Formats: sequence, C-alpha cells, structure tokens
Amino acid sequence: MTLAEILASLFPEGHAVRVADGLVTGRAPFDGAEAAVIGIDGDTPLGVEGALALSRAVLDAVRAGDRVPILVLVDSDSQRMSRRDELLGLNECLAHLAKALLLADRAGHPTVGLIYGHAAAGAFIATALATRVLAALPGANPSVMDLPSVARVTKLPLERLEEMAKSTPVFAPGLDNMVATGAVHAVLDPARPLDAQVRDLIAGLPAEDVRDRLGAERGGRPVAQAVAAAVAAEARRG
Amino acid sequence: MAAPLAAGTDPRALSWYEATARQRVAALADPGTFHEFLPPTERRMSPHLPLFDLPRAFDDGIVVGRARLDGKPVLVAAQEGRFMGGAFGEVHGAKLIGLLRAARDLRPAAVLILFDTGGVRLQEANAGETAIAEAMRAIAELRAAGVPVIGLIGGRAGAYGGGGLIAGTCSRLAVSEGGRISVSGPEVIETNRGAEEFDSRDRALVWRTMGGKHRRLIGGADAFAADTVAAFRAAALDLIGRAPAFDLATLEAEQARLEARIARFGDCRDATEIWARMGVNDPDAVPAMTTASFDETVARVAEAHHDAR
Amino acid sequence: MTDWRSEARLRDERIAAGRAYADGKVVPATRAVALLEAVLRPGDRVCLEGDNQKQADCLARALAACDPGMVHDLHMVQSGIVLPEHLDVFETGIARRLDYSYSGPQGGRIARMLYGGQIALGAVHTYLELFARYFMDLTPNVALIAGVSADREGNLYTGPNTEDTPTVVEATAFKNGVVIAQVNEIVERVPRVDIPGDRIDFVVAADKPFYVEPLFTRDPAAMTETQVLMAMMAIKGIYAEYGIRRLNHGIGFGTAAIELLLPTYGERLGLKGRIATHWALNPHPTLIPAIESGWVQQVHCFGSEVGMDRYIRERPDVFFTGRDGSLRSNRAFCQTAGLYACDLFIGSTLQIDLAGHSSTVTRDRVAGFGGAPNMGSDPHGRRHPSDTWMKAGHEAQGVGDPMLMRGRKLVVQLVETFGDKLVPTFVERLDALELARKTGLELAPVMIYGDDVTHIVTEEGIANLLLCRDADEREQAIRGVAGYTEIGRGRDRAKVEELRARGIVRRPEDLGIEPLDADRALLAAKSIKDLVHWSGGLYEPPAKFRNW
Amino acid sequence: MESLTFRHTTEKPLGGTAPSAITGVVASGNLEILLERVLPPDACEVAIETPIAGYGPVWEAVVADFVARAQPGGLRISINDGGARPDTVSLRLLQGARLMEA
Repeated sequence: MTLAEILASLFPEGHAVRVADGLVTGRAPFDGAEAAVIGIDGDTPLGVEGALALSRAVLDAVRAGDRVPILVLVDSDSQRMSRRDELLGLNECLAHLAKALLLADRAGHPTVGLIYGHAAAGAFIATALATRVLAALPGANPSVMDLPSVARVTKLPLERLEEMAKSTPVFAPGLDNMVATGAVHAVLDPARPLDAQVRDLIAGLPAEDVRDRLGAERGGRPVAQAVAAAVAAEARRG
Repeated sequence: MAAPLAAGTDPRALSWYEATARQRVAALADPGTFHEFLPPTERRMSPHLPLFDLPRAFDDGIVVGRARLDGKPVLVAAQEGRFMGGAFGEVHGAKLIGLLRAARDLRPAAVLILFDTGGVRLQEANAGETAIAEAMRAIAELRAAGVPVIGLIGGRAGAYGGGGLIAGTCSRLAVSEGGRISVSGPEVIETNRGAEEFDSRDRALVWRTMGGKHRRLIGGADAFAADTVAAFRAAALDLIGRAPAFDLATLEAEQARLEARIARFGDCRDATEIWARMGVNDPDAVPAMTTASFDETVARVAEAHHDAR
Repeated sequence: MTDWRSEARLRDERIAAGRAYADGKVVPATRAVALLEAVLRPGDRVCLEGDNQKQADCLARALAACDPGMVHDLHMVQSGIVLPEHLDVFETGIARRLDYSYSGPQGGRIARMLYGGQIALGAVHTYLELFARYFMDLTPNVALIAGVSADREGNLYTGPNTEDTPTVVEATAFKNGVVIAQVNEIVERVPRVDIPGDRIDFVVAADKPFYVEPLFTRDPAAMTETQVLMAMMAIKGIYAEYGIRRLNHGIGFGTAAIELLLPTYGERLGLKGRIATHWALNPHPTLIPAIESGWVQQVHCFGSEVGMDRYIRERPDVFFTGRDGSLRSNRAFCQTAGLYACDLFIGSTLQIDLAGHSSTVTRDRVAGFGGAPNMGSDPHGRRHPSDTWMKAGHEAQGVGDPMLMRGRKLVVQLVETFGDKLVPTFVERLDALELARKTGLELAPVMIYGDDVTHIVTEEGIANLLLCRDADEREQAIRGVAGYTEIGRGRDRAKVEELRARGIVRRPEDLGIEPLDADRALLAAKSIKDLVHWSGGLYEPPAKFRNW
Repeated sequence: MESLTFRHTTEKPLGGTAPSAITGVVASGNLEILLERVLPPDACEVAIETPIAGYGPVWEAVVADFVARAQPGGLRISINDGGARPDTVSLRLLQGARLMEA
C-alpha cells in the first residue's frame, strides 16, 4: 500500500497529514477524536534534522495533554550515513526521538507503529520500534542488513546464507523474520479498513513489553525471554 | 568470577581501554562486592553462532550483576568489546534486558552500563535490533521511576549503532578520550559514501568526529574521564548524584538543545570549526590536550553543561 | 686515438637536451616526462631513488608515463621496488633489467613478474652491497632522487630523510652521470646543504611532497603478553649477560617491546647505563621512553620516521642533526655502523630451518633483503675488541690461543614459534628454496645464514647456538625452543634437557622469569598516546596511528 | 567448529579453594578458559571448542604439558578458542590455574 492509500484507509473522514522531504507529520480525526501522525516515507534515510522534526511533533502532542493516539508510519532507509550527521550527534537525535515516543507512551498516548515499506537500523529503532505496539502491512521489508552485505561481512557464500535464512529467522532480513522475533506484533490485512484494525490494536495494547515473549512463542528468539527472566530472578533473589 | 591481574597491579589504575569487561567491573565496584548473574559456569551461550562456524563465549560478551559503589547498591552491565566487537546478540541483549527489568523492582541507587559495542551482531541481527529497542524502553521506564542509568564509554569498540542510541537514552554519560559514540561507524560511512565523505583510515578524523573529547564538548556526554578505572568510578559517583528527570521538561530542553546545536553548527564540516565557534581558543590543540587542560577548556564551554538528556 | 671523454660528452648532450624543458635547472612537474624523455637513452642504467622509507614518487610517475618508443630497455639499479610504478615500467618495456635490494609491499607482484619473465633479474642485494656496486659495475647513468627543497642553483636539502641520496649522487655525479632531483619546493635559500648544487643537474618542482612510509612505528597497544615475555628474556638472558651497549634493532613488535621494557624491567634489573646506550637505529617512536629516562647516549639513523622530526630537533645530544637542527640520516653510513660497530643485531623473521638459516620469503612473495643481512652478519673485517664481542667469541671457540681468537657479533633471532594464522616459524625446509627453484635464482634468498646466528629467542626459551659443538646439538637446541611446532614436538627430549643443563637451552624459569609476570603493565608506554606524553608533546604520530 | 576433549589422571589435586575461575577473552588469536573444581581430585578434563580444525595433536601436547606441570587435579577446564597460538593457550592455562589456587 502507498502512504496515501494507508492514510485514506486509516482516516476515512479525511486528514491533515503532510509529507515534506520524506517526513510525515499531521493530525487526523480518528475513532471519534483525533490522532497524531508522524513517519518517514519513500525509503528516506533519517538524519539529525528529520529526527528533531519528528520529535518536535511528538512533544507537541504530549504537551497538548489530550492523550491522543500517536501513529508512527514508516517506510524508511536506515539512519543517514554521513560525516555531518555523526559530527552533530546523530545518536542523541535518534535517541531523543525514541525517548519522545516513550515519554508520550508514559503520558497516556497509545503509540502504534506501522511499517509498510523498508525500515532499517537506526531509523527503525528510533521510530517504529519505540512504539508500544508495532504492526506491519504485507510487503513491508524491515532489515538490519541485506543478505549480500551479510555475506560480504561474514565471508559466507550467499547461497549458504539464503539456505540458513529459511530455518534461522534470527539473522535474515524480511517481515516474517521480524514477526518471528517478536518485534512486529501483528500483520494487518490491507483488504480490510485499517482504522478498525488499528483501533483493535489500541484496545488490546499490551501492558508491558511483550516482545521477548512473542519471540519465544513464535520461535524467532528461542532463548531471550528465558535468559532475561533468569537474570531478573537471580537479581531479585538478592 | 575472578579475572586475572598480574601480581602487584593496582586494579583502579588499570587502563579502562585495555581492561576486559570483567576487570572493569571488578575494579569499578567496591572491592569484593560484585556478584555476577548467569555467570560463565551457567554456559548461557549463543544458540546461533555455531551455525556460522563461529566460537561462542560463556557469557556471550556481557557481564551483568550487582555490586556496591561507595556502599550504595548498584546493578551493573559490562560489554566485552573484544568478543564479536561487543555486539548485541540474542543472549547478550537478553541479559541486559533482564538486568534492567529487575532494576525496576529493586530500585538500586543506579544502573551502570559499561558500553563497549559496535552495535548489532550481524549473525543475530533481528534479535540484537529488537533487544536494543527493548533496552531503550526499559531504560525510559527506569528513569521515569527515578533510577539513574549511567553509561560509561571508554572501550575499544566504543558505543556504535544501537549502542549509541541506548547511550543517548541514559540519564548521564561519562566518556574517555578513547571512547567513541556514534551511530554509523567510519567504515560503514566510507563503504556507503566513499573515502571523500569519510576516510576511515584517518583516525584523527574519526576521533575528532566521534571521540570522547568532541562528545564532551558538544554536550553529548556529561563527564570526561581519564583512561583509568579510578577516573570512571569517580565520574560515575558524581553523575549518579545529578541525573535529570525523565519528563516533558527534560525532553523539551533536550529538543531545544539539539535544535540549537544544529542551528549553530550545522554548516561546520569539521569538529575543529565547531570548537572554534564555541569559543575554544586553539581548537587544533584539543586532541593533544591533557585531561587537566581539557577539563579547563570544557569548563568554559556553555554547550557542555546541561540537564537536557 | 683513444677517446677518453665520451661519457662526459654524452652527459653534456643529455643535459643540453634537458635544458629545453628547464628554466635554468628548474623544471615544472608538468614537464617532468618530457625532461626524462630528453635525458634518458635506451639501455641506460637508472637509479630511481626509493627504499623502505622515502620515495622519489613524482619522478617514478613521470618515468612510467614516458613513451616506451623513446625510453626503453632501461636497467634499473635501485634500493626499493615499492611503488606500483616501479614495476609498471617493466610491463611497458621502459625497463628490462633489475638489480635491487628491497621490495616489501610489491613482493607478490614482483614474484609473479619474475616467474613470467617480464623482469631480467640481476640479483637481490643487501643495501650496502648494492651501494658498493654503484661504485663498481652498476654505476647509474641517470639518478632520479628526492629532496625536501632546493634553491635555483640546485643546492639540495634532503631533510631528515637523507637516506640513500648522498650515496646515489656520489656514484652518479662523479662518473659522468646526470642527477635529477624532485623537491617539495623551490626556495631562495635551503636550510642546509645536504647535496651541493654542482652535483644536481635538474630540479623538478614536484606536484606533492614525496611519500614516506612510517615503517618503524609500532603501536604499543598491539603488543602481546608473549612479546613482553620474550623481551624480558632477551633483556635478562642476552643484553644483561653480554653487557650489550652498541646495537641495532629490527622493526618487529618483539624488539619494540624490548625498547619499551628498558625503563621498567631494565631499570628494575639495574641495567641503566650498562646496556643499550649506543644505537644504529631509525628514530623508533618506541625508543622515546628509554631516551627520556636517560638510557640512550646516541642514535645514528638510516632515515627518519614520520612524526619524529620535532622530537629529534629537541634532542640533539642524542641524534645526529645539522646546523639547521633537523636530523641528518645516512643509510650507507648507518649500515656500515650496523655492520662493524654494533655488538648485537636482534630482529625477527618468518622462517627458520634446523640449521638456523632464516628467510622472510614465502612461496609467492619476494620481499628482498634491505639492510638486515648487513646488520645480521658477523663481519670478518672487524678488528676492535669489546667485552661483548670477546665473550661471544670465547663461547664460540672454546679452545685455542685467546690472543688469536676472533670475537663474535651477537646475531639474535627473536621469533614467536607460530606466526599469523598459526603458520609455524620453524620449518624443515625454507620456502626460499622452492622460490629460488621456480624463479631460476642461483642463490636461495636467505636473510641470515645459520652460521651467523648466535641466539634464537622464542616464548619457550633461548637457544645459544654459540655453545653448540656440532650440527646435532644445534638442531636439538633449535628444536628445544621451537615450542609446539612440528619441529618443536620432534625434539629429542633427553638431549634438550642435557642442553638445558649446559645452559645452551634456557627456559624462562632458568632465567628467574615467571611467565605469568609478563604483563603489558610492564610496557613503559601502552599506546601511541603514551609515547606522545613521554615526548612532552613533541612526537606527532601520523593520523593512522591515532585514537584521539 | 571442532570439539576436542582430553582426560588426564593427575598425581595430586590442585591447591586452593576457588570453585571456579575464568580468564581470557574469545577474540582473534585469543581464547577464554573456564575452570571448575567439580571432578575427583585426581582427574582433569579439558574440553576445547575451536574454529580452526586440524590442530588436535598440538592441543594434545599443550594440554599434556600443562597437566604435567600444574597437576590440575579436580578441574574441569572448558575452552572457547578464537584461534589462539599454543603459547597463548599455555599462558592462559597457567593463569587459570593460578586463579584457582587463590
């Protein structure tokens, strides 16, 4: 689905969501009230300016105090890879954006991520992965690194990696693998109106971070939940 | 579990950059107080690395546990930058998550994260990336609950990729000259954009752009430590006492701080231009400055001092 | 009637032809190709200056860009095959014959070209040997050299990296040859005259400063506990025992570790002033702590080292410097000092066989020799005694009239039993033999012959070959320090224990060294930054060695 | 990855009371060694995981020399190898034994 199609399906009553330089911001009537929207469109890399523009929008929503849902729509490249971005502290800017979303969450805003195209690395972590619940549309392609690049770095033949990817979701790019890992909670049905599906997600927001439980159930992260629980149990034993 | 030291070595005098994660933790804490969770004898190793014909580590490259710091209870996580570049794999990440979740209930005086990481472990990329997101969420919750989360950065792998993002989520950061904080590594930028954009072999450029002194000057870190365990310990104790709240006021202040940075320095090509614009008298002299004279320089730079993190 | 001046006339013709492209002696870089095409004649012997450090790279590029129809079949006589252009000229036919000394980074390509017959090789030399032949049968017709600056008269300032230049110019200029110098800048007045202007025929204003490789910089951060242990053994078991004051070090990490252990471990053993006072050595950054601690009386250098210029300037009591304050190096003189005036050479190698022969050649790389065989050989021309030399000579000889005894220079191989990728250092048969067979060399390229080697130091112990009385003892002594290599595991254990009882094989514990005490904490500097601090900020390391 | 296990009988148990110790780091050319006092006092077992195949005889010799020298009775020793040279292995084994004797 394109961003326009997604917005139309999410907000059948219309919306005031704008895209500039690949950055998505705006508000729209939603579920009898309003929703705030931020995002990245068109496989755009996220640099310092973009991160701060999005965090500005999130903080504005928090300051408004109306606890409206914040939807984070993502079809992004990775973080912008440049000398200038790093010089200016890209890690602070991306972390700040994530913190703004986490603060909004704590302040009572349901935060919902929706990936519909590419999503990678720092841009992914700072946006969609910082929401309480992350959904995807079929065809979304979240990745840390594509397989040819993995082959180059690990010095393993591409064919072998492709074979391994079938049985080992933990390293391979692609939506199915991110679902198995637990990072993506649900895959939406593009044939049905998105507004209702997102409303359901908000109604069923998990009370806490359940991603490692999902990863264990779905087999994408076979041991993470048990390891985290074991550490926490030892720590609590005092 | 004990880590070896040659006879007669004062552990607090150890070089942070050179020390292993275990040596750092043992020497940072009050003597004998570190207790490790899921120690190496538990053999919680990566289930994935054997598929890649890669050796595993008994602790998956991270040491987690509790300790006392000047008598105060703290929880500690220390990454081993020499094992797989300190990168986040499934077990590695889960150990950090478990520690952060326990802290929510235990309310220690602080959680210390001794970063030493290149980011996500490629062989377990999805698990690593998800764990980074989980860690950032857990840190936000801890901070909101009033538990300071302090990052210490001075290892050879720095805090790159998702590690740089987690660092940016902490309450306070201490960094040494050798420590680096960034998202994209120099080699990654060079591979994607060419050597004209970033010559990764020009190590002076790497450190000028991503290293501890630059981060401290622009306010990307809150304390500058000499490269010893003793200096990081002193910095950690100081930072615990002045952790900013995690609330709208702090994030509004950070928004303003970062916007001002880009407005003021966004057209600079090199760190030395930024330092000059900050009022540093002899920017070219900064990389060679001793800790003492660098501290004096930092004291005069407004950008370096803030509660906006 | 005999024509006694044909060479001189030809030289004058060459110079006249070259003048067309010059303003006086000065030629812009853009006309360097035209200059060379005018001056050079087919079949000329040409020295294109370059060694393991500095390179006349602007002239190398110009030579490679010459028209092979005009310039061809040259006979290159030069220290180093280092730049790609040095071999490009053989591919285009500009050059055909080669006599050289060192080929570090081009070792693989030169081997392939030798196999392929693209190069007619005369011989691989040591530096001193090749210099010697410049004055016998390999005198250059044209020399292409490098300096820092020149005035319009051609007076040349070579800067701290003087290196081979005086030798090359001496042989060329005084035997009817033409000397062309590239310089970084043309100045009104040079800081000092390293080469008088009447020996320089043309000065090319280079497009960029000549390249210098920081070959002698070893980052202390990369030194291992094993290297610290071996350095402790060398200091206690060799330097202290023989009272070595005059010496040369190789470029490896092992010897750099020794340099860094002098102010710590050496100090603890009370050796200051008793060992390591006089050096034939490039200005190793890792020597800074020993210099600053007062260990070092003087150092003469083959060349300089990138980043050391300011430091050297401020330490003229230690280094040889000109009236202008900068270092004066000279490869020929320093090699001579290393050959005749040093009591010890210690260096590393890639392979050692059971006779103690060593080589840095692998099956597909011809690295050349450089200067190590000059340093690492016992000169039969030496006549002056020293305690070290006499003690070693006595150990080697054992019996006979002491007044007729030759002394011995100590030639020490400092090697870890396994190299990179677990490749064993100790072998039955050197790869150099296979390489010689494949390339049709008359002599296998042996770096240091077994009969010159006096000691082998590995992490397992020290083998004193001087004390071995026959080939079998020698073999077992070598096996006895060869660790877990196949050679080491093939030892006769009883025989090695007997050698140990006689002090021929010595373990760390025999020297009172506990291997677990071999800690990096003993290094006087643990990083390049520490070296900068030791130097009081005078050492300015190149960017690739910095992490700040 | 290649797995190797060597079992030895020692003349005596290793001194000290430390129940376990670890030394070294799994990195290129390095290794980590985990020592645990869990076997009968005259037994020692060394289990190795190495990415470099074909060095069994070298490991066997290194371990045998270590056992003869340190008499590590009672120890189970587990090694994660990152391609360490034999001398590094020996050094780490001795470091580990010293930690256990503390």
